[in-house]
Amino acid sequence: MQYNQKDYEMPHAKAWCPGCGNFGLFRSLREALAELEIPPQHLVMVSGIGQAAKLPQYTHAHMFNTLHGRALPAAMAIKAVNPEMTVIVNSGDGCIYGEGGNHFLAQIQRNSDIVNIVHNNMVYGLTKGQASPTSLKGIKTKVHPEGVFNEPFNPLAVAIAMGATFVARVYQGNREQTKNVFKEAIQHRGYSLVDCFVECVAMNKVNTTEWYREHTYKLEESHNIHDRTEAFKRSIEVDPYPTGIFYKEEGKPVFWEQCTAYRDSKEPLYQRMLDHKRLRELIATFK
Amino acid sequence: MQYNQKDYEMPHAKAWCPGCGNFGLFRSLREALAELEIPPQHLVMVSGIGQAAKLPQYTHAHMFNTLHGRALPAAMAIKAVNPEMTVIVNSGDGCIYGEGGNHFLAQIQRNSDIVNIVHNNMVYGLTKGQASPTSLKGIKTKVHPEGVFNEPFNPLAVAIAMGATFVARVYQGNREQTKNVFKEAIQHRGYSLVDCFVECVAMNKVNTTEWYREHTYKLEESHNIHDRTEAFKRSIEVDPYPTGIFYKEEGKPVFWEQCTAYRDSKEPLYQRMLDHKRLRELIATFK
Amino acid sequence: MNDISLIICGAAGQGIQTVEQMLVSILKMAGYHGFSTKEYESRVRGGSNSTELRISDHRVNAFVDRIDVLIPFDERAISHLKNRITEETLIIADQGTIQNEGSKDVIGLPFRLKAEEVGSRLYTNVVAIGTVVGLFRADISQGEYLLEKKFSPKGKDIVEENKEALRVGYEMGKRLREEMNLDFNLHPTPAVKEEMLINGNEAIALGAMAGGCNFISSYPMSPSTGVLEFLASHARQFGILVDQAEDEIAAINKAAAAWFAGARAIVSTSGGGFDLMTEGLSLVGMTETPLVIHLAQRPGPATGLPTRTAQEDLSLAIHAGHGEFCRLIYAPGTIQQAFELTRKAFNIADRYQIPVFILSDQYFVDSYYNIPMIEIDDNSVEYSFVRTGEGYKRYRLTENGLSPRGIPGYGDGLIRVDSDEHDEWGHITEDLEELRPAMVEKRVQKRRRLLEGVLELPTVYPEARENYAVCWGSNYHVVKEAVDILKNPDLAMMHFHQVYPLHKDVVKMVGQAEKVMIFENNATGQFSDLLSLHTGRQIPYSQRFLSYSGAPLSVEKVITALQQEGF
Amino acid sequence: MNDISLIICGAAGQGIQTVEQMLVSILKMAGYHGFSTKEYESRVRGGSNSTELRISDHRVNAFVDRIDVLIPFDERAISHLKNRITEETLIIADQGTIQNEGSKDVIGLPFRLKAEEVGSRLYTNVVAIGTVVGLFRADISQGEYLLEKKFSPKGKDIVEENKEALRVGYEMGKRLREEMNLDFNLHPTPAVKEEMLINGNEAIALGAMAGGCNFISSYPMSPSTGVLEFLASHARQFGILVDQAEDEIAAINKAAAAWFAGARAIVSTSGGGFDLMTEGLSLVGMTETPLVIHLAQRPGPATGLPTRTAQEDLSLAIHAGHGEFCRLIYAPGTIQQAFELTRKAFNIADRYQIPVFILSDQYFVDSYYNIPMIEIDDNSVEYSFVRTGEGYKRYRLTENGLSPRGIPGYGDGLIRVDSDEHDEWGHITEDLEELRPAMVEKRVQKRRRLLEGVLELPTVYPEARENYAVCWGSNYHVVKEAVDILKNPDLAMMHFHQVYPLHKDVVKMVGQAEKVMIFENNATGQFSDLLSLHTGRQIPYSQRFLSYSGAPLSVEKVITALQQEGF
Ligand SMILES: Cc1ncc(C[n+]2csc(CCOP(=O)(O)OP(=O)(O)O)c2C)c(N)n1
Ligand SMILES: Cc1ncc(C[n+]2csc(CCOP(=O)(O)OP(=O)(O)O)c2C)c(N)n1
Ligand code: SF4
Ligand code: SF4
Ligand SMILES: [Mg+2]
Ligand SMILES: [Mg+2]
Repeated sequence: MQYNQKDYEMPHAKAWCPGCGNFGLFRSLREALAELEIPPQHLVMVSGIGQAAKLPQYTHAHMFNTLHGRALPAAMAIKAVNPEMTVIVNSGDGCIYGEGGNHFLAQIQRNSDIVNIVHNNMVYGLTKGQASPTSLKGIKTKVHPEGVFNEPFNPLAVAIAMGATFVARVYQGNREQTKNVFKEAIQHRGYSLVDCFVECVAMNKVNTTEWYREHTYKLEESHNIHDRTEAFKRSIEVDPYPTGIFYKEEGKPVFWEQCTAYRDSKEPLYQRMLDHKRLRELIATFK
Repeated sequence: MQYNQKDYEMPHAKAWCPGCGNFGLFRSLREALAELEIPPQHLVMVSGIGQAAKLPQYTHAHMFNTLHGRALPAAMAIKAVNPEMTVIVNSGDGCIYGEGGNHFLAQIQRNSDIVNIVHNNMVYGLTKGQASPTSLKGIKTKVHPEGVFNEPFNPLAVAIAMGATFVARVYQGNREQTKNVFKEAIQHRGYSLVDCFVECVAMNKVNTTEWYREHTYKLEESHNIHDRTEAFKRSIEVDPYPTGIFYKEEGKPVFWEQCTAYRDSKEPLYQRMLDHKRLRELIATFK
Repeated sequence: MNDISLIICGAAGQGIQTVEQMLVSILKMAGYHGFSTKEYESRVRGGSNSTELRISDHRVNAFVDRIDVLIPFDERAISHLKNRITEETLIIADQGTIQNEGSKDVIGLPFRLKAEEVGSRLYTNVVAIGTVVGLFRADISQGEYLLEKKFSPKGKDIVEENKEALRVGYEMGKRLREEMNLDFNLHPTPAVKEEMLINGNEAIALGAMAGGCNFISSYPMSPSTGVLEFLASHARQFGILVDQAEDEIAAINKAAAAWFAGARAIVSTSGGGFDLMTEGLSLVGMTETPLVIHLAQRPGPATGLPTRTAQEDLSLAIHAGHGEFCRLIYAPGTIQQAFELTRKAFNIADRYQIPVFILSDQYFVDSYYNIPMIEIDDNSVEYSFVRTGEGYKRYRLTENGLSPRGIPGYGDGLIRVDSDEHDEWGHITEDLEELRPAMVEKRVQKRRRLLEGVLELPTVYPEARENYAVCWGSNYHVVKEAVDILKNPDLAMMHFHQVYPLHKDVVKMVGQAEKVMIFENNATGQFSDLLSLHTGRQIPYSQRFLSYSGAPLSVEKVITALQQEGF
Repeated sequence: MNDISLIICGAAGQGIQTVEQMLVSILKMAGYHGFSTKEYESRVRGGSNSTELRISDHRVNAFVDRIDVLIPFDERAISHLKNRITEETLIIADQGTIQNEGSKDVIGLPFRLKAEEVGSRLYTNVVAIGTVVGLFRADISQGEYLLEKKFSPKGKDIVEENKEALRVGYEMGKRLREEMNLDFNLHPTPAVKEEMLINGNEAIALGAMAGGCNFISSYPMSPSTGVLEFLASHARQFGILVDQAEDEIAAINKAAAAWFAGARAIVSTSGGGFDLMTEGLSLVGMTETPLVIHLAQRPGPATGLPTRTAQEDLSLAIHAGHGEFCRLIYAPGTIQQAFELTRKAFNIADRYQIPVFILSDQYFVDSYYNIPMIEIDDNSVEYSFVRTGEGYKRYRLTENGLSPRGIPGYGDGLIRVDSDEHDEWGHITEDLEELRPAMVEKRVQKRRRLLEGVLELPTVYPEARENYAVCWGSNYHVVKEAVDILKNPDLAMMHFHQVYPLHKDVVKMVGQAEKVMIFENNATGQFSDLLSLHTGRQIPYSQRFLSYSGAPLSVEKVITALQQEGF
């Protein structure tokens, strides 16, 4: 079946500010989905809480809008229980790298076969402008009137250090690159991290469209996406920030297929019924 | 004043198993403390919960034995509130990298001036042998009867990726190296991570003394501890695992000194009294 | 009319908050009593938000459904408020923004046109502010002063144009008042000018400072973030250590450790964030570490309605954290209580080595009104820690159950604190026969033995009577105003600002009442249950007025409920 | 004596557990009713741990203080149990290990010597096992069979030496019995051999499997880990997806999402871990996602006594999670109940789309006894999800308040689930006037409207009488045995296996009682409060027997308490 990006859009009005970078990101994602012809009935959109996390609300697909920070464990479980689904997590930098930091680490260790698009606007948008883990040093907020001084979180470097199998960064304003990286991420088997720079026009007056244009550049074609140390080196480059796919490892087994539950059957769990005979046999061993 | 390692030991019997690697680690730590002549009254030992986390119980010093996974936030606050104290965190691999993973990330971002010794026995000791984040693939446990398949957590690589300022690994059986690295960590200003291989003789039958001896070697003298990419490269080396100081960055400001509260005074908070006059002035602005 | 309810409604991002802040300030300086409260959606731009301003010649501090004057900033405002707009509502809108403008219902005034004439459409809001000031014939000079303060960094011209816009609006307002013959007969009270204008969040934060608070670690979460931001903005002058924590778990563990190390710490959070803190709360209980917790309620479960109001987390606050230990919960009903109880919370937490809660809600923290200037005396902070000597035992078993609390580095003692069950030195123990029961009793009996002197009685207003409209926390003024209006000689309000544990005399007070009706913003009657359990007087569902829409309870709803039940 | 309490006590690592497991199994296969329960320290080696074995010719399933026979593995065992050792206690120790051996109190037998003679000191425990079997003149063949099963991987010689050690011990035991003229007059019941021997953990895990459980995500925590490990060990045969989660927060969020995606999930945890799950619980409440939670209690607060027992988290389980929603809490009192209620929990969770708790404790999960074989029928799992069509609304407002639940991929509908307040489609809403109240009522009223048919009455034993010894959860057998022993014609037990919400007829049952006395393992009387609130009958502290030492309540303590209060 042929799909159009509109097939993935809900009719509801979006609660984002005019000019918000999330619009562009969403558009690229819909295009990627359409080009990959993923039926909405096979697509589960998962998110935490934040402005970014509203995206599944607007996506015509299954949706599990969880708690702030908790999108990844939910997504992992959904994929593990129902592996026929394409599972995509959209949430903010605060949600995934802040509140949800421990799950970020755990998902990489598991290599869950899910896509994780992080709307990195370097700020807490929904709660009105506090610093996020990726906020740059010196930025002033109401909680940091003298400026942020924590070392900014570097998601790419951490993911590469943890052994992630697909690590990319894009800026949503580069629509073609964004769409293509999303497509590759969806097609990749394993945990795919796409850190996506987006503007928060309302709360972040530093990292604007101009800023992103000026402070990013595309990784050269020649960049070897299979060299982990090289990928690490590129990931710690700042200002300008490279975009594109930094690292990719194919063929590493994914979480669900390694689970004992799939040793003898590949059926989603809801299609299986309890084997009462076996259970009676097990009970009998307690004699 | 001269100190002996015994000055840091409480009279209580230790609840560790005979042969447990924690004994050797503890001994090296006491020696390091004695050589640095740190008065017990200026030493705060912090831990979470686990076998490793019992260490502060046995240390003659101030102690805050917190919850499983929560040693780091506690330690950060103690140092920030009372910067005259030397603050050392001893806890297990499960405690720091598992339950406490998000705090591990956050402490590195803050560069809190604390020492973090992780007793890495690659297992959950106290709860009797489940896999920890650092457990090697293939190890069988009651929860993983077919073997662990998660990618082992690589604390050094993650710390280096996050911009940590002191990153080291030791094996407790190398007593001299262990003591010396502990000393350097304590003297380092900033967050010092020392991942310390220890045996769990009761629960981990794979990573034994022999295993550690065979699967570790010391980083060459020539290793450049100031080259981050090089440090990363060495940190992802496995089998044999290098030991020693991987990376060090001097001069980076530490958390407490960057806090606004210390802009005009360096006194510990408990020594300061509320300025009532100022508060009245502030209240007056609400008129 | 000497009590006007004026509502400004528009989309997020249209500057409603600036209008609110300037108007309440101008009207206060004109000698009018004022109250304002806002309701808003969980978004940064768009949608429909509104602010209710009450302007009166006597104190008014409660939300009413009634709208006397409505200033809609867009078409949607009308449908957003349709259930509250009546025949009597005067609607004043910028010409051209509202469809049925021109009908007798909506008066169009050229806000934007005039703004453009003055220099830019950016002044539209200022024209509107001027109009309201003109409607009340209030003194305009405070407005000019505020504009000057706000815009002087942008240059003299901007300041002047703003002032001009204000004046233009003022004239329009005055003219309208005359044309329509509006009877806004407010008599200014000069003393009001000497009062302070403050909201719940600010009162809590100031109270914390007066209680010696010098540490806050919290994670942003509506509606609790204001306390974090307020303390952060005064961190330098008051030496407050501020950490925006990586999550709520870290926040409470940092705060607990901060007390251990000698600070006076608070955490500020809301339901979901508080859930994550509950293991840390249990740690505080076990280690007998002081702590102050600001729990600002919003409707749940889960993400619920993040920017709305509720009183759904009382039972949670009482029972959160595994195991058993003592805690104290304040739920301030007035701004003064918010200040005073938060201050006290620090001293009690320190003295009794327990967690003390300030249980507020979105309606409470976001509401402003004028109160007489808060005064603090030089003993507002009571420090309870001791200098330790050698042989110090952190958990010494004493007569009164309190063990003097030391600080690392202050004296020669070693401060040893353990989350496991422990002996007097803080060393882990498995002695089930003596130590465990003794330590359990030490922790649990603080409630019975120690808090007795600290527990407070509810406020009875205007005096003890036969029947009671009972409420707690933020419903104070709503119920009080209803009681005032009803003027029923048998009816009084009973308001609980200290909701847990309850004072023993409450048994008698409630027991003796002829009829009671409890007002709460939740669906199960959490306080009703608590009161039933404590007093032995079962309060059936018919005597519980439960509101759980996410909107604040209104004076009108309380009146109707009381009348229907024959009060 | 036809009911013997035998205790084995030694350090962790000395193999007490192997002795326990072999002995109960051998004695059961000899036709004796058995019970065993252990108490242990939070360490892997050393310290003092003990196992109580009761061997009887009738069913005995409760902890008693009395020690008839003590087998101390080291000197410390004696002081560890000093308060329970009496004149009557027969102490049998390995020769040379206990100081005051030789005195009439301690009988030394050459366990180790004999073991060495047989081949190695490693057989010492087997000699001791044999001795006990000999003491009871039980059939030794089951012991031989077990040794064979256990050691055959190590070779024939080892098996034979073990068997020889067992026989040597057996002879010593028999001889001792004759020499001392012990009257252990147990009449074996052949039917016992056909029964199963099972502990609380296993019963819960098997119950989960019978309820169709095919997903568990949990983080290790004593005493709850057994369920995780049991399910993991049968993951392959039963297609159970097992994830040892990174923390408890992840565990519950994974389990909730697993139900969403079509699994039947459980989490198993204890107090501190459960605290961390409470925000996820609230998510489950909001999204109306089914969930089964095994909460195994241990003494708190904080780390407390990690390996001990308590009933301190009932109030927490009732009130945990911010906001308001419906839940159901089972607290099994017997092994049979543990199995059956856990099975049922899955079906009820699925049907009513609510969280269902199994509230156990360390004493319960670690206690073994024999019960008739559990039977399951082919309808043990009731699946309640539906195939969806286009236009499917996850939160359709229906007559009975339940919205049919779909699964992604099963049918054409889209399953849209939101933690924010939502409309029927699951889309976020800020409609405070209609949708919010409707959705709140939908969630809260499940308790009133739906659970009515599901709620169960407490067990009254032996029959309705004037006075009641009331208990809940793991105290079933302890109180029952006390009632049996007291033989007071006015006294019965009332045991609650379903503690929340309470059945409406409980009001009458408790109201009509002449006297009640409640037994709980906590310091505040959490269930007493619950019962007071529910029934309107205030249960004063004098009628609450509260035990909070961390040790299980004993039959003797219950008897003494009842006698003292004149029951
Ligand atoms: C447990 C919890 N803590 C805090 C919040 C409040 N909260 C909601 S969204 C958010 C931050 C959003 O930032 P980010 O994830 O970067 O998303 P953005 O809005 O910037 O897209 C916070 C702190 C919450 N909902 N739950
Ligand atoms: C919130 C919480 N979850 C789980 C536990 C149980 N627990 C105690 S120690 C421990 C693991 C210990 O492993 P590690 O940190 O590696 O320390 P080790 O014992 O190996 O030294 C666990 C899971 C707990 N105490 N609290
Ligand atoms: S606040 Fe920022 S992130 Fe949120 S919608 Fe507006 S621009 Fe986008
Ligand atoms: S279980 Fe392992 S970590 Fe714990 S004390 Fe024994 S050897 Fe050490
Ligand atoms: Mg963001
Ligand atoms: Mg470990």
